Amino acid sequence: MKRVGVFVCHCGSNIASVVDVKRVAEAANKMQGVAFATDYQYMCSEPGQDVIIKAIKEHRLERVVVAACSPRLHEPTFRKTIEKAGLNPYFVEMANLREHCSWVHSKDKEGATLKAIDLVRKAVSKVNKTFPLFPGEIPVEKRCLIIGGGIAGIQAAIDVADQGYEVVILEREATIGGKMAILDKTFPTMDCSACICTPKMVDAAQHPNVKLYTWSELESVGGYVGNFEVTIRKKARYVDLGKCTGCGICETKCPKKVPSEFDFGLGQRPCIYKPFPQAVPNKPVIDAKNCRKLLENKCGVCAKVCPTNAINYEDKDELVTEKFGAIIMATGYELYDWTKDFGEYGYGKYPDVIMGLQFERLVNASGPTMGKIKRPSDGKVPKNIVIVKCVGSRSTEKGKSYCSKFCCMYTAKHATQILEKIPDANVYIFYMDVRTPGKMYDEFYMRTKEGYGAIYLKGQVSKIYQEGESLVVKGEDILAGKPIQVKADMVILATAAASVYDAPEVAQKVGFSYDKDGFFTEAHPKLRPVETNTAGVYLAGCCQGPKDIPETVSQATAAAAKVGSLFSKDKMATNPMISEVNEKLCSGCGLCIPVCPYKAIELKTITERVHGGQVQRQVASVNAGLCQGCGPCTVACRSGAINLKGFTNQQILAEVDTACL
Amino acid sequence: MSVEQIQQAEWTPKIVGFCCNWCSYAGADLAGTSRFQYPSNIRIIRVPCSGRVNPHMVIRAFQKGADGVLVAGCHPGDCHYSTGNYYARRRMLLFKRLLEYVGIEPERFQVRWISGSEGQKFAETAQKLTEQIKALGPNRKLRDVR
Amino acid sequence: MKEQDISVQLSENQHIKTEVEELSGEQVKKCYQCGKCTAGCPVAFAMDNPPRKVIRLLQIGCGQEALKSNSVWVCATCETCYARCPRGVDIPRIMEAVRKLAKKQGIIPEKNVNLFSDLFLKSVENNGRVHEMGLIVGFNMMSLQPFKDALLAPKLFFNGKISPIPHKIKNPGEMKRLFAKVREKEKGGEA
Amino acid sequence: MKYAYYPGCSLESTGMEYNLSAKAVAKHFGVQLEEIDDWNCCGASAAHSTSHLLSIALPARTLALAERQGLDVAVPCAACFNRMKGAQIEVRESPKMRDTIQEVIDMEYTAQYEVKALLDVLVNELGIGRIKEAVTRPISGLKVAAYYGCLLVRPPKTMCFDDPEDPQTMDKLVEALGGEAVNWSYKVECCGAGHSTMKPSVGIPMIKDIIKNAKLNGANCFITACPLCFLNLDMRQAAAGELAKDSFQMPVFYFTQLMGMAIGYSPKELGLNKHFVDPMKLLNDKEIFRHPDTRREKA
Repeated sequence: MKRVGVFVCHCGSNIASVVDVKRVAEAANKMQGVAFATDYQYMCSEPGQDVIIKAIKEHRLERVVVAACSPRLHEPTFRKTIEKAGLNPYFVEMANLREHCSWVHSKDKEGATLKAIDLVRKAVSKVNKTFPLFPGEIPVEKRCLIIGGGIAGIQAAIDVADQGYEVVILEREATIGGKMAILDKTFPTMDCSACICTPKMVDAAQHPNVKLYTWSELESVGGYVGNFEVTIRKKARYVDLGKCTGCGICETKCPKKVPSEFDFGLGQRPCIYKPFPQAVPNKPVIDAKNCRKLLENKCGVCAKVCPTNAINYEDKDELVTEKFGAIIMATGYELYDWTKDFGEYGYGKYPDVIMGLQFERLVNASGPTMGKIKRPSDGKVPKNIVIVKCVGSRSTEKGKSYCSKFCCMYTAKHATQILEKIPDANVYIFYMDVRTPGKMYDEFYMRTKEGYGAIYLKGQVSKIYQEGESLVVKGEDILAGKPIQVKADMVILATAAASVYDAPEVAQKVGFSYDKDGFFTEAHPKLRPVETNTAGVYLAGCCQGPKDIPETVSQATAAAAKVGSLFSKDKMATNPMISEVNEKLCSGCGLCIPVCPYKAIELKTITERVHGGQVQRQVASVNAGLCQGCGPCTVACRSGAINLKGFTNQQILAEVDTACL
Repeated sequence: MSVEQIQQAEWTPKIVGFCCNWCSYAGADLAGTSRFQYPSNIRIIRVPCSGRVNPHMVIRAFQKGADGVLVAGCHPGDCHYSTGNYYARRRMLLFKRLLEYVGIEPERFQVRWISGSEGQKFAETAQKLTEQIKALGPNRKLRDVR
Repeated sequence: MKEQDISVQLSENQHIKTEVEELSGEQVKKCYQCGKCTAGCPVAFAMDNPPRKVIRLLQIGCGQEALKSNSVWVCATCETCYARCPRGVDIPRIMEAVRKLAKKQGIIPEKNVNLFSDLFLKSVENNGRVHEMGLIVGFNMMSLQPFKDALLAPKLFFNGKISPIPHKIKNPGEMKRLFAKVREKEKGGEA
Repeated sequence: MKYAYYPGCSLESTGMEYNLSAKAVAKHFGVQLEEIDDWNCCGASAAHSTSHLLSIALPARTLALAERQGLDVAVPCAACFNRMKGAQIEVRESPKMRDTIQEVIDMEYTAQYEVKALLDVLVNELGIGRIKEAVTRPISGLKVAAYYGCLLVRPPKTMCFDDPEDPQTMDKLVEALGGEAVNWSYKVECCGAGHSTMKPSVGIPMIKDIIKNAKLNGANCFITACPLCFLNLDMRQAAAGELAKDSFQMPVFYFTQLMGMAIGYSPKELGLNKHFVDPMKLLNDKEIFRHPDTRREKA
């Protein structure tokens, strides 16, 4: 039996108003092995911690139980406390008297007090079986991988690179820039999106610490924080970036045109192309699905006209593997595909029913109409324009249940853009609610209504159909309480912002969790919003949930700061609560190996002396750098040879025994 | 106290809950922060992952006098360690059949998936479990009578 | 209009909401008042309170007003609202439930609609099948518009489309028993 | 292929040409329709606006009779189909409802057999390919507005038939028969059902809007799978036309009539003489019956 000290916290009145803390401390004093027990108002405060340190010294305590809040909150605090007093930091155990007792049994004071005593007894029994643990050290590879080259990825890259660390941006498209490069203007300041985004793209590309892998995909991720091993597929580009000068002759000479993805089908592009004129890198790629040379071995014009012989039709995908210490996820979002669910809006069969990002291209000076708002069907300038909000957002039946956050603002922006460019136009905005929290946001919305005269109609649209040249939009004006309809020349749908179609797959490759909508899950919604539950993997931008540009950029900078603090040390401490193998008991059956999700267990050969002779046999061995301490291997082991430090069989069984007393 | 004495006093069931640190333990914490009330019979043992729970530990609980055992982990597909709860699911399913075979009522041993955001679900689970086991009365099977 | 104290309304008319919810198996609080139902409703033009508002009235304890509205009688149960509702609220079932309650209280703003469905069911109860001619003639007589559709009748008749003799099932008594049992069960609160 | 056949009340009277043509077409393709012995009315909307239990009990009695025949049920009328499918699903999903219903109808009913729309049987089960092969008199020149109405496709959760907003079954059929299916916007709008009788001030404008939209989109006739829709579009077309100040003259066909026409049946065999809006003018204009009747030789 070790000499255990028990410290019962009042947590102000959070615990003490329900649990009789004095009685708990008295009961603890009588428990086997307990050398000292007391209570105090705020154990986590500095004087509270001093109470613990003083008691450890005075009463020669060897183990400590703090009966306070959830260990998920203050375990690290009290580990540091007892370390100051000279004990191994893992010699503390917490009894959760607040979240699991006083707060949930507030009407049953006697029951709560009895339970509190039981919880303390349980913690005492566990801490008695604790062995000293020592964190290991692993070197940190000070290179950061950023997955996704939109504004989040670009900002994070610049911020990490400015701290002096090497950065690689992995982007699946032929250029970085992401969605922001598509936009025309940004709310509420209405500055030109390209004017603020393209210089950043160039900054990132020219930064001595930044390397771009565009037209590349994530293949696989191995390793762990500080030591990720990432394989990247560099897709065949058919253009030698070293030789290409980006002169653009090939683009003008390519004879085949196809709908441009960048313009969402509203414009055309050749089969050797840069997505847009300011692309970074400013060099083209060949679209292998459409190129006649690659499909039918005909044409070959681009190779003939290229002045630097940069075209290589034999180009193949290439796999590269590199080491990184940290990964920032910045994979962004995509607009929800309304055409598969919204039959009432025509499933996309009416050409003049478009979505928000398509309108961005229509109104963009570098877009297919040179910034003139013309409707796609016949190129006429629309006079009556309807904007429908919440298409696929806030719906439990089809689309997404969440609010997409930025649509209220960009629809207001679209309204002002239309009313500026077509002064005699009427803009009707059907909305369910207008949500505009943000600096100068509501003022912008008011200006859209009062200054520009956009007509806001509260009500969801039930049907859109073509009648002759116009589209009939049927809605209700809820405020007037009657069904209404609008004959429109063009309709813009504010479709939901959704996670990228393969976001879950990417999350699984990297090894962290995502929510039901495919957005990446942060470690804590309030206090750790840019970290994931996987150490060394951080989040930036819309991959974590819909957000506008300022929020995205802030999160990117925050993620970069996190990477900086990780890289500021040469070595990092590892979690000591990992599996260990008792080689004497291990039979080398290997059943634990497939159970381990981190491939941390291997068989190794050991030499033993048996009856004077030397015998070689195989036993399991845990790689301390890879093991994350989850524990399923301990259950798979038939001989009980693997144990999980910090959660040993003996500790848990001791807890079970005392819990059942 | 002997079994008879327990019966004489107002009997309340003893329930041991194994909760994974990342989901169900956090869910129980959330039940606390949200002040969802439930009966005080349950004693939670924190484990890193539901895959860490050895059937041996469950049997030990019944031996030592538990009337019910709950194993709670992340929803399948959401394991913090990617696959641990799949192992838990398979093991516990088989194990539950074994327990039923030896005569433990199925309500006494339950496996639930409760995420860190499901405080309400945790409270409801604890509530329901207590009610079900109260209805069954004290467990006598598997008890260590030494 | 005199303002209504919603707190009083809510407690006084709670039973209407509860009854509607029990009859329809649907919860009115699920509705977030987006108006998509009204927007797509083909008969909203003829309603005093469009579908969204009927639900709103129930939500804020003005169920009595909902019971009086003609909407629930005009509703054609075309299911357009339910098919498009972003919250999956089965609005036609709610409209039906309100209509049943109204009828129970003797509030029948659309006499003809009520008459037609009563005559329809009477015809089914008596014959097991609907006798269209009997139904239409009966309806036009009792709704005091005997010459309505008079111009259409000869053509229907000579085409053999309507006949003065009803089609019946083999044992019409069986249908009467079925109706009686339904009434009995509904009284017992089983349905 | 063999089905229990539920004509429903309308097909015995106002919708008799649907019955005629359906039986003719089914026979031609070797689909056996065995009429359910002693079937009763499905209760239509009158029943479910009065009593939920009654609205299930009425169709359940007929379905229980069909179950004795051991066959899936084919229902021509869209309204009946809707009621029967709804009843079948509720009984199938709720054991409690099953017990109650069995007690009320005093028969065993387990809801194990499927309920299908005749349209589904004659187009999807049969297959467009087989229909195409059988066409001897293509209906070229007919620009058809396929009108589905409400109850065939809604509520989608129960009916699970075709797309609820832009169904295609009849459009595909029209194309297979050699006609042109026009793209129009009112294919699933409501015709007002009984309102044309109960409350013409509501019903007639609804009918008017439907016919107007079809005409605007270039249609010269309708095709439907519901006797009530048919009655409204056909018998009430004159009244709707008065309201729209347009004589419309848009013949309405049951899909089985168009099928019958295309595979060689005579107008009389399909009951084309029983319509209010005479279809023969359009059909003669487009010379549909100019092609020799090759059906008998083929058979």
